[in-house]
Amino acid sequence: MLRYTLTRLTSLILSLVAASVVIFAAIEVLPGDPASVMLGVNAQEDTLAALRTELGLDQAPAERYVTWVSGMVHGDFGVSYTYRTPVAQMIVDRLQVSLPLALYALALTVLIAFPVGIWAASRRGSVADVSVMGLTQLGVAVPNFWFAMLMVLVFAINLQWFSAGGFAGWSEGPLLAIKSLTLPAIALALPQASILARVMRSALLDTLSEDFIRTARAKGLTRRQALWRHALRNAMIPVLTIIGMQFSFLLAGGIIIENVFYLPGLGRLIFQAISARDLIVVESVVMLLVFAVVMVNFLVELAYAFVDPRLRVRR
Amino acid sequence: MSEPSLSPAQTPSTLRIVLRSRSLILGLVLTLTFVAAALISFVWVPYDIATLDIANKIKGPSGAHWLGTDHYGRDIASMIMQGARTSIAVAVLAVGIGMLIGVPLGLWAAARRGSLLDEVIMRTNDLVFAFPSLLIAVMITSAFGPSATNAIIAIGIFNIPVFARLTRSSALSLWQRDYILAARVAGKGAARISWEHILPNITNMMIVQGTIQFSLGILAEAGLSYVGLGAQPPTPSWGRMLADSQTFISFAPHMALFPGLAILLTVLGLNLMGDGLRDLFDPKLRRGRT
Amino acid sequence: QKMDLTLGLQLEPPNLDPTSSAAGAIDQVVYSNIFEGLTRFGPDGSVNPGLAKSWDISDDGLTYTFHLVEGAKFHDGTDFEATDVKFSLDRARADDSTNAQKALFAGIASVDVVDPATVTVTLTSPDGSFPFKMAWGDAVIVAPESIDTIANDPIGTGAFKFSKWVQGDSVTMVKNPDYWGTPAQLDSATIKFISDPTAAFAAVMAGDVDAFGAFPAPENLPQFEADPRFQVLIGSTEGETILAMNNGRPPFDNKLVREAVAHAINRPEIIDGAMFGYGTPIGTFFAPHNPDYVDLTNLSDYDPEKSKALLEEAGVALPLKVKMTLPPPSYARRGGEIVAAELRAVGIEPEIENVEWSQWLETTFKGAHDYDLTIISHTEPMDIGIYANPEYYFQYDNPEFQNLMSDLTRVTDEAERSDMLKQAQTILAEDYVSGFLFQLPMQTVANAKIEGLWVNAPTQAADLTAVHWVD
Amino acid sequence: MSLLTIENLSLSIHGTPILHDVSLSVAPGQILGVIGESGSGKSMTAFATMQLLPAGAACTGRISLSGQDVLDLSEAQMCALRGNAVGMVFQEPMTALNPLKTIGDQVAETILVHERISRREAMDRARDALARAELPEDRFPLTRYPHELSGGQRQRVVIAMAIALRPALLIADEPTTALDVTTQAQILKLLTRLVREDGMGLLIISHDLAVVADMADEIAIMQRGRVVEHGPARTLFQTMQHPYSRALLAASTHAPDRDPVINDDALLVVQDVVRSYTLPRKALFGPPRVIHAVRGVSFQIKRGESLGLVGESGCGKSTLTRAILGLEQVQSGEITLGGQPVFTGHRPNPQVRRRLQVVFQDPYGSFNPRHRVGRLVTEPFHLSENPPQGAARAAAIAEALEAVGLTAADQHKYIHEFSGGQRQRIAIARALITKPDLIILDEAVSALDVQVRAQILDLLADLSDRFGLTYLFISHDLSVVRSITDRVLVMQLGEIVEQGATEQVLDNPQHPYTQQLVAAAPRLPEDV
Ligand SMILES: Nc1ncnc2c1ncn2[C@@H]1O[C@H](COP(=O)(O)OP(=O)(O)OP(=O)(O)O)[C@@H](O)[C@H]1O
Ligand SMILES: Nc1ncnc2c1ncn2[C@@H]1O[C@H](COP(=O)(O)OP(=O)(O)OP(=O)(O)O)[C@@H](O)[C@H]1O
Ligand SMILES: [Mg+2]
Ligand SMILES: [Mg+2]
Repeated sequence: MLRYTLTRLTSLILSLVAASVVIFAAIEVLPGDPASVMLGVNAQEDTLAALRTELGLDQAPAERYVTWVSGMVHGDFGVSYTYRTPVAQMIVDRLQVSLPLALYALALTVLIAFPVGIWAASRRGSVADVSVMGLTQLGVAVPNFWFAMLMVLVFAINLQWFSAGGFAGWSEGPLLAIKSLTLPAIALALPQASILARVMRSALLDTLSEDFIRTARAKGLTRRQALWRHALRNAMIPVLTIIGMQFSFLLAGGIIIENVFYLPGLGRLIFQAISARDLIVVESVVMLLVFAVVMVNFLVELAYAFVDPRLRVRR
Repeated sequence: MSEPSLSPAQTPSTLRIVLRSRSLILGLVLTLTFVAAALISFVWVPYDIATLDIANKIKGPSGAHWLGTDHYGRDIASMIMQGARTSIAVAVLAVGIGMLIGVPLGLWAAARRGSLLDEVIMRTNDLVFAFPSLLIAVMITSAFGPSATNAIIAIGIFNIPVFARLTRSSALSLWQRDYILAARVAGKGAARISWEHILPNITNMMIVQGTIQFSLGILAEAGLSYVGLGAQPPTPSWGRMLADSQTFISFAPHMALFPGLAILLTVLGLNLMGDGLRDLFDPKLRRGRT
Repeated sequence: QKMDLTLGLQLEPPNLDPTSSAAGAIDQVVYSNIFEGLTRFGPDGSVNPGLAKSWDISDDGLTYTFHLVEGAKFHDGTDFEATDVKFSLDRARADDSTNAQKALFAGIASVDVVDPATVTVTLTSPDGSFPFKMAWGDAVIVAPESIDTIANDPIGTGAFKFSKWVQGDSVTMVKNPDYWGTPAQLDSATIKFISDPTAAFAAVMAGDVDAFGAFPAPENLPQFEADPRFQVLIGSTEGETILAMNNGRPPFDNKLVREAVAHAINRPEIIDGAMFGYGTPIGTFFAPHNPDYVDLTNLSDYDPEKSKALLEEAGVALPLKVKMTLPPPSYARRGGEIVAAELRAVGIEPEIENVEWSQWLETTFKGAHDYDLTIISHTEPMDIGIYANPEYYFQYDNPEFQNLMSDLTRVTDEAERSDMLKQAQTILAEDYVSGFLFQLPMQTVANAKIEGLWVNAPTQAADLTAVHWVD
Repeated sequence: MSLLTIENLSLSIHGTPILHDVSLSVAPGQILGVIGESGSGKSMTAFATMQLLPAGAACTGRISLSGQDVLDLSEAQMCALRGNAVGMVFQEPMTALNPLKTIGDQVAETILVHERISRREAMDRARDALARAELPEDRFPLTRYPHELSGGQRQRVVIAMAIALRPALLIADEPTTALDVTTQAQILKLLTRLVREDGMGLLIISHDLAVVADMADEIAIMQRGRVVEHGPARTLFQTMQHPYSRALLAASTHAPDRDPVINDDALLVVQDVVRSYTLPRKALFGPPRVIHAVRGVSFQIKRGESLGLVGESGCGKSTLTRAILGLEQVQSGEITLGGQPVFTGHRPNPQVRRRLQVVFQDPYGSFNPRHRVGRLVTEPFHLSENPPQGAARAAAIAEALEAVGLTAADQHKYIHEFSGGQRQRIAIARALITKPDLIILDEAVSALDVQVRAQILDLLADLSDRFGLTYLFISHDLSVVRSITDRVLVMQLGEIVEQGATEQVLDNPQHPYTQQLVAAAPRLPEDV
């Protein structure tokens, strides 16, 4: 188990290094000068030069890359060009919205998908199965921002059950914060839950047709017992893979939903940062997201080993 | 080792299987409807959408305008027809990029399984996967200017690893087959075997995956256009129609409803078709055929 | 009685230091509320005393003596004194200053502290508009004690004290109990940033914000007007919205082509389609509410036939392919689509390119001025002088106009000034330098029980000092 | 009193009749062997007894288990019966166990499902059951996972599960088909022992007459859903009436007539061949793992000879084949065909390879399903310098197809239109088309039913007589090797441990491994 973890960890670090190079190079080619964005239309050339020096933009790219990476390793993500605050602090602030939102949406996804998927698989071919799977087809096909728009129209503007968006901050009490994340989380979760429910169902059906299920039935287990005790855990590998991918998607994919609900999350931060050419923020946030994706994959792989003894290295 | 003793009469014909699969039919009907709408729009649309008719703006559905008009007085039905063109073109090209690059890479990696090349291809793929796709699409399009072409490239890049991975894994299992060994005994090289034996046997799977990526492409294009990074005006696009309609939703919901439904139904159609095709190609359901 | 208010604004400031960044969003939050200058703009655009309760001008017009208010304190408790004025002005005009409007201070020769309540400013040449310049948000008075943290913890002398900033969401300020002047009527005010127009609409409708300044979606205003819960305030800004043409390169170096464009434009249709009827048509680069404004719209009335004839006369090949670069604001994006359709009707084929602000600045406004057409609103007050700069992105180089403008700074006689301004307006209109579209309106949506909001926007500010609730 | 009585059982799935009037019975302590070709309905009979039929199945008739009529029982009652009164063992040990649970848990589950006892007690009893199935705890702790066991050991776990509650009846559906002969013999012995010890009834299913001939008391032979022959094992072979049973018996013991002409010159010479595989490291800095698949093998095949190669799974037979075919380079040693090396430099030698052909085991996997037969059989022409074109090509195809008993018209069909036996003929046709000197047959008949196998063996014998072909015949089935080869090599762990004339080696094995192999091979009674 330790070896397995170490091997995975090494490849994780390699991916991160490769990713940092790619990100830095990609950002380098972004046209636009952060200094002129900050100073606006009437700025004079010497003012711009002064600001560029202040921001360290006059150094060579390689130099800036090294500064950036070594800073990050020490937890220093630099200072935002436009906000003039430490990027790390900004990320921490934004994560207080994006992370709970992603987790909330993921929890909803799992809470919807597992029962639905299991229920449909256990009633394969029945009217219930067909209609639930039809609904999930719709769920997969609906563009989440459109769904979000419709929800705002109904629940915020017409019914006024929820606020139309915004995030008051956790200091106003967790209940209020959770309430303001509810509509966005639903908008994010619905398509994901549909996908996961379908994966759950087909993974379960696959395992239900395996030989060992027949063995279990021959032991005297009922259909239901065989499903819960034998099929479910075996179906977890594809399901875990999808959950891992979904979490990364939810963390970064909130970008549009955060705009619809004007939530101050990472997605919106990066959007603003791109348009303001706040390169250091873009770099760091993308790096962070890549880090999150890689970490989640790492955890998912550890989870595989947890689920599946075959992946643990033989003693 | 059971022998499929199906006589020709018992072997269900492709057509009958297609007809039996409800999801395939529904999917085909929906998809073809939108493809047809896109094609017809080349020769005819109810109203010319290049000329604005501000005086008639934001009218609900009526006899003259079946789906109403938008904030410039353009006919929404015509916009949806021409928007289908954009969506389909972007998705087709993006999937095309993914397939044209991804499939050969996957075949190559599989043929040189375990080699450095295989490792490099697969690691690069993992790296692309590690990037949040929408975000990178946003970066690419805002870096190089928003346009349909850049949207195609941005979506296409993320299709490459999808196809490369799928190709590699299915090709790897095919490489274990005896008929590949037979071809090697016959002296055929890896490239030739990939072309002659592997590629034809993974086309079904590629078609299914292509359908799914196609629908994802349409959603991605809508998302990008929604944030203003897809096709540029005056080229109509469903995503931008939704973005434009946003502020009108409270008093002219038809402006948001119809383009949203267009996306929903097209994606639904493609997904149903993908599912149907998967069933059609599934050897478990159809013995005697691959 | 409610004592707090949530105001929605579209743009979040990148930081809260109005003296070193161009972003108008900074002024919107802090101007007058937190920071004050020697003078200040009134709601009607007039220049009123601020931290200087009065000033004297020497006869040669070169020396201004400002008499400062007494008892004013910064929010950190330090006193406001003449040294702070000297510090602020010297800082803004220093060589390494990053002040975005450095030109405002270019005429200053020296700043001298006479006593704690008196400052003299010596100019290099007479400038009648110096008090006007000192009213800008970029010229507010800051204190040396708090300058290092100003970007995130602004310390000013205003009626509100900065309280907290939830980045990406809102800025909160509370009443300054020690304010030297008329105290604020609210106990606290929160400014929430909602960039998306739909979200803005939803937020107002759902009551998440009590008022929204410069409401971005004019199409929603009728709904608010029809709803007794809300009031809609329509005012005007200093923003002349124009279709800028690149006079420096073909085809728009040809006046006939520019004239053709001018006649192809249907202003009422643009105002209706892009602004849903809000906005005043303009025929030249001047604010219609200004007493010196001349209505020259008839010079460029909508006449597509004439437009076609002019294009033929100009001898350009049709369809004439040009590039139209559009920055993010919806007046530009929507106006652009309509203008493009109108131009297409006369044979000009604009290819639309939507760009971010940064790109617009980079490619259109600066450097190579690589653009043919663009739509933009110039919101600085009294800025007709930009046409005198041949380097400006219009690439308009007319010595006659340039002389007129340089003469203008020397003339102090009001009637003569007025004549010269009218003459300048006419030159621009007759040269068809730009397509002149409309004056950008100021639309504020608010709860019907709120009073004291600014109707017009003579500068970018959301001055909340007089805002209060009524029953 | 009979333990299991099946009377006039008929079964249809979605309206397609599968079983017709099947009647069988098993008494306590009795072993009933059910034999039949693939698809004859053996498994369906077993599943009907357990009521574990696929969806859409409908039964008529009577199945009485310990006096209860199974067809009348509710699903809940059936659950109480399964695993308790009747246990079942399946064919595929590799997949019959849940990979995620320890073997102890899986065995204990049988007990826990039926009895209200603590987990500890259940574990104790699982330990006993595993010990009875010859998996003592000191060597096979209960905490092992299935992937940590070999196929034979897994099959023991499945048996332990089935007998944990000492059921009155055990059903074993081809329990040894996936196993090596030696392992097969052990499992069969174990089952026999358990039946004798507990007085349990056993219904054992197999497609191989010889497998059950030894152990069964009664034998039933099934064909197309019917029991065509039924009787005591001791006398059945003499008294068989039904033509199908007689044909089956004949095919099982069939030895083709051969008349080989063996020249003296060595066609293929394999000299000290070594081939090992380096597996990827498990850990980043761990040592690379090496598998020595073939370690120093030398032998010769004379022209016209048929040489057998036998050995257990994984002993290196296929690896050797690949080396001979020039598909992989060997680490050391040399392989020459007619004096020329198969590998020159680092590339296979096309001149040599053209003279070699191969037929694989799986008739379903050896053809690209997308090509027509004509294209499939001409694939070996790829190596020819001037392959026949047009009419010559058509003639070559026709000749090859006709040589294996098909018609020229078959070249326009797709492979899925052929049965397994026909496919194997096509595979042989493909091997013949270039008129090679040597054909390697890697388990070429192992996947076929006995009757088809007999036909193919006849065909091979006939072809070698007609064309003077040389065969390298790889098989794990000693009876087949005996019938078709002149000489045999016995391979163990990558080495040739014994070689000699086939009769001599198989009748009088010298090496202990060969002896073990011969002893384990199932045999029909001498007197048939
Ligand atoms: N799920 C199913 N649906 C329809 N037909 C089936 C199904 N399973 C088996 N059959 C058919 O039932 C018949 C008998 O199958 P069965 O599995 O009993 O054969 P068998 O004698 O056990 O063969 P084998 O030796 O290959 O295991 C075959 O013709 C098979 O095609
Ligand atoms: N490509 C490979 N990489 C690593 N190990 C291999 C490879 N091919 C074969 N081996 C190993 O070499 C040994 C011999 O394998 P081989 O396939 O030759 O056995 P075999 O005698 O043909 O067995 P079977 O009867 O099951 O076909 C086995 O332990 C196998 O795991
Ligand atoms: Mg069977
Ligand atoms: Mg083998």
